[in-house]
Amino acid sequence: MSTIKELEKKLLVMSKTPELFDAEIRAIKSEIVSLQSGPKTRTAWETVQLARHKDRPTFKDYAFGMFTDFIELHGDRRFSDDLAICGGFARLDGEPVMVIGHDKGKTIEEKGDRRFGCALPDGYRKAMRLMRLAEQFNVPIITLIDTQGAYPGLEGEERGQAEAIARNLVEMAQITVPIICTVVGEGGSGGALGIGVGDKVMMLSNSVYSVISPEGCAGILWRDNKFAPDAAEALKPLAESLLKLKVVDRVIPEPAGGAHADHAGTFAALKSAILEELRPLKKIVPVKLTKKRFDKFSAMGIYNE
Amino acid sequence: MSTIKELEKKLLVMSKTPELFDAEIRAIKSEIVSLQSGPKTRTAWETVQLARHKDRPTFKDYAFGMFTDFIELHGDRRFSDDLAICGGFARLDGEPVMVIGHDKGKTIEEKGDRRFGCALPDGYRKAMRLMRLAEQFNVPIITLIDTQGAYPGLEGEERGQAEAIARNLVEMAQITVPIICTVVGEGGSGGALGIGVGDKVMMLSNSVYSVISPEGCAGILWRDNKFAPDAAEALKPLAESLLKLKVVDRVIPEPAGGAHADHAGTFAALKSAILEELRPLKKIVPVKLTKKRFDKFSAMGIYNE
Amino acid sequence: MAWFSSRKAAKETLSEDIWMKCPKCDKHIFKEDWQNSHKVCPKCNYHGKLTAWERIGITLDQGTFVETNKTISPADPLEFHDAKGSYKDKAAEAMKKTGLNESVVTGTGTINGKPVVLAVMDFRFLGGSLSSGCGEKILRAANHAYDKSIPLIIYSASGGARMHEGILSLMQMAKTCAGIARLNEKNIPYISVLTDPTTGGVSASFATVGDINIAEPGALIAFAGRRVIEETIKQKLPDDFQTSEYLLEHGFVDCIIHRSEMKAKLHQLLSFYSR
Amino acid sequence: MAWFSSRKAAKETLSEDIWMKCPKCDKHIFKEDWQNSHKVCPKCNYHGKLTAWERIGITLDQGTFVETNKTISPADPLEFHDAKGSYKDKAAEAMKKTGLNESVVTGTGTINGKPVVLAVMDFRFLGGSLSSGCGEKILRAANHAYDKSIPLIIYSASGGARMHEGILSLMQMAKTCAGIARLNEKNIPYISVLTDPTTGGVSASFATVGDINIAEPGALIAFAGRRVIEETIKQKLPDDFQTSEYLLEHGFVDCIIHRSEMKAKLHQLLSFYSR
Ligand SMILES: [Zn+2]
Ligand SMILES: [Zn+2]
Repeated sequence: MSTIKELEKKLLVMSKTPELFDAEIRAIKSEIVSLQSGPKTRTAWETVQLARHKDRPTFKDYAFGMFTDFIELHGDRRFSDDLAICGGFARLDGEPVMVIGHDKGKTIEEKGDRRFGCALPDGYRKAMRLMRLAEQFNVPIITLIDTQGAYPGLEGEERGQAEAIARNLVEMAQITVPIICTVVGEGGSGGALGIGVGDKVMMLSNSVYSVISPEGCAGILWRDNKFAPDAAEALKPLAESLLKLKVVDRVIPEPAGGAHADHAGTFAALKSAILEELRPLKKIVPVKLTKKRFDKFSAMGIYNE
Repeated sequence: MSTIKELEKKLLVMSKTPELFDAEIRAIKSEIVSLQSGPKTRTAWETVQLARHKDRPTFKDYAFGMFTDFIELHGDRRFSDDLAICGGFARLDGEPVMVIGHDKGKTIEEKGDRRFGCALPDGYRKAMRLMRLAEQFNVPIITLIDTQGAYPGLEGEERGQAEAIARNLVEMAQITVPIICTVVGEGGSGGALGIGVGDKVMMLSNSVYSVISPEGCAGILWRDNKFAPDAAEALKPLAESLLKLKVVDRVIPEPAGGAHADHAGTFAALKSAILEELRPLKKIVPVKLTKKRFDKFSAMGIYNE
Repeated sequence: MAWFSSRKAAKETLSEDIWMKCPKCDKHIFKEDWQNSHKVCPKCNYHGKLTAWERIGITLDQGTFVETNKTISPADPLEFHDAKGSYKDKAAEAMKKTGLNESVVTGTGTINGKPVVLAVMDFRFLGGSLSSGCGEKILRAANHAYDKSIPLIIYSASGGARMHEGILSLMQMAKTCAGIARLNEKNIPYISVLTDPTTGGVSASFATVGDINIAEPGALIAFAGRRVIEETIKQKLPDDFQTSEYLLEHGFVDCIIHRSEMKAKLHQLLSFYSR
Repeated sequence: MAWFSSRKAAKETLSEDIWMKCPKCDKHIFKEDWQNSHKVCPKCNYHGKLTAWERIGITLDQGTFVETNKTISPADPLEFHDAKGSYKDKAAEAMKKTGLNESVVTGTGTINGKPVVLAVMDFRFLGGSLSSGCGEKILRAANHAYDKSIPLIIYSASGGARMHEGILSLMQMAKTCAGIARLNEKNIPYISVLTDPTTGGVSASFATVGDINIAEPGALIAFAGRRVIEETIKQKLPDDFQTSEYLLEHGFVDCIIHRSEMKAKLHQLLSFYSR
């Protein structure tokens, strides 16, 4: 929990050899910006509400608004085509990529078909199939995370929800093309992480990312869902916290008023952040890329020893 | 369709450098034996009946009678555990292997559970999982083929029977440990081939291997199932024919009276054949092994040009 | 309804040179429309069967196709005869009728400038069945793609294995898939386009293991026949059973693409391959 | 029924030093039987929970276990407080109660002479929850297996991620799986043994991606809780839902092995690894 002064000192040192500290410099700058914005007037619980705002861009908004040439690819080649996770080839400022994300849907009917972006095992397996396809085509992978969590149902347990997510965690560690993950709304638990293992992990400034929903946590630890605001505070699911805990590399400020109020501005901010992160990643040879990804996730966690 | 004399000439040439023609010499010897046995008194249709004989050894008979230390492994890690295909680690004369085969079952209840050895996509996917496990453990794969065909049902189509078999054909071509496949009873169409792509493909002398069942063929080309004996004759599904067509590398003579009359004798014959074929295969480096397997299947087929 | 009746009567008196019936919905359509849309019914969107040459014509850039291995033709390894005659005669008749030597035409060409190796099956040739010759041509196409690192596109249209060649036809499934496997290892894209019908041994080999599987709308794509299944399970099957749409829902095709957009989409997909 | 009543009465008067009730079937069983069978009920085959040290005792050859990273213990990165107090206090209490520093014990040893790296979770320590410390220890165990090319065995027993460590506990799922991924690349066997209960974030990470997944009989293995699911789908769930037997049927565990045979089977499986 550094002060702005401390951060500025670090920045000064790093700025002498910016080619070595490219990512760190950007991360520190984000952190300073977030510290400068002064004491938050918004509570954790309010941000959770914002992250769930019905007018925030959903996957298809990004696919067609931020990318061009999006060509959707369907199916897990095993059982079904789970629409709660959507993906396909696309271009970002001309760069070919594979974009994959949770799709909450826009109309009532879409929301139903997509279980509000809560995926079944088939969705995670489809995502992995597309990632392997990206690897074969040698294009980077961009994931957009926006889910309350994996769908808790009979079908999901039957077809191995746990195994499907775990398999993705293993395989994402092995993928030999760059992976950039961004939490654009709700980052809910294993259902979010199932497409969240990247070389860079980013968050939009009003998004949240948490091991359990505040409601779920309150139900267990407070024995009553109505303590969700307390749980939200305790879980520290906001972007700045995750940046400090080094779980997230970069926070992308949303336009004034929030992403829901300005889709175009959000696309512009996210797009330029992705492109900026992508450039150095594309230069790294595959074996070094996976090694760095391994090191990145190896370093996560705080414990005494 | 060579004469015995021609084959003997070939044998003479090859015998000068047996280390180069190890497999060919054995194949020619089998062919001579089969030609020497003179005009067959058994029709194709009679052999089909024999291949289906209810007392022939089934998978579990082999697993516990021919192998030792059999440890069954279950499941496709996707949807189910299809008992129509069974597999696990085992030892053959002390050699560690992965043995996989169609299991028709022995009791009425088992036969029902196993759809008489007609597998669902889950069965083929389980087989592939076990083959990849064998690759990881660096042990050879032994498959025992005995099925009328893949199960033709709603479930199978729903979960991609076609894709599951096709995927196995692709992946078996890539497996880096030796694969020896033996048709021990019925080799029925794609359902048989789905675990039938090996470095060596063998048949027990009373087994059959065919692109379609005689009944199915008669129904289509004779417009009546009762012409099955004619179709059986036309399809040439007997071991000697497959040896001549170079689809099969070796025919293993069953004990007098047939496999159904002498399980122990059958196990002994098959075991020594597998061990004999395995020895040279184990010396080949992986990249050469898959290249040879590719060349072997590339050479199959007869056409004009 | 006087207007309707008279219009209908008028149609019936019109020449067969102008009108035809859609093979699927049975409605009257202009022959010209049918041809202009490359055999897609303007009323029901039925995608009619195309010959290999028609398909090549609407897929590749004009004048770029170079045929390969055109002399490969059926042998008769089993000396196969059935109730209605010999395989030799059937094959000769198919060759005469179609002007093709086998059930697949292979070669190279470009799609909006992008080089591809192309194999197109023709259902007219013994039901597009997979024979030794067909398997050999597809393997050689895959090998060509492998050797030159050019993407492979296969259009399937087949009733399955050619049983007149017995076990050798079954082995073509393993043989073609061995070719596809090598492409995987070298990361060379293989796009499979499934057209009506793609069934049996072809669906259970190269047709369903594309890196990308594309289907035309409404195509029959199946492993086992509907009748066989109904006999086995003694139960009615869903209406859309074994159609492109059914396979999309069950996760086995990446997308369904209308014939009029196929070339553009193939080009778009190929443009993502950057090795 | 006089005999029965008197017998029952006799039991009730017997000392608690000799008799106990099975936690599952509630029947009276001899404490000695329970202990001799390593907490398996002789009446209903219920496999009771074992401590990490009990598990190590019945798995490894006597005297071969060398513990690693035993000093790793929980920090409190979020300064987490809930209605019932602070995480700091809870962790301290768990350490005191169990004598462990974290929810997993790791180390090396041999199984009938075969060297293994072993990680055993202990449900008593905050429900076997996956924390930063637990994740770190499991990763280090995997790294040890990787560096020395020794097979890894992990016994899972966990209610899921330790939410008191917030997002960091979630990240342990990715972290441990990254360690498993490297073993795959080097073909080093990883055997996962799922014991009662293995749920949530542990089932959705290292526990279900063993090269071989073994379960003890009757263990609860689940991603989502039964209650959550019943609330979502408003429908009764099957009786064996989320048990070892259910997972076997659905293809997610290789085999279910009785505690008394576990060591022998582990040895048998390891003996097939020949690199
Ligand atoms: Zn029509
Ligand atoms: Zn009990």
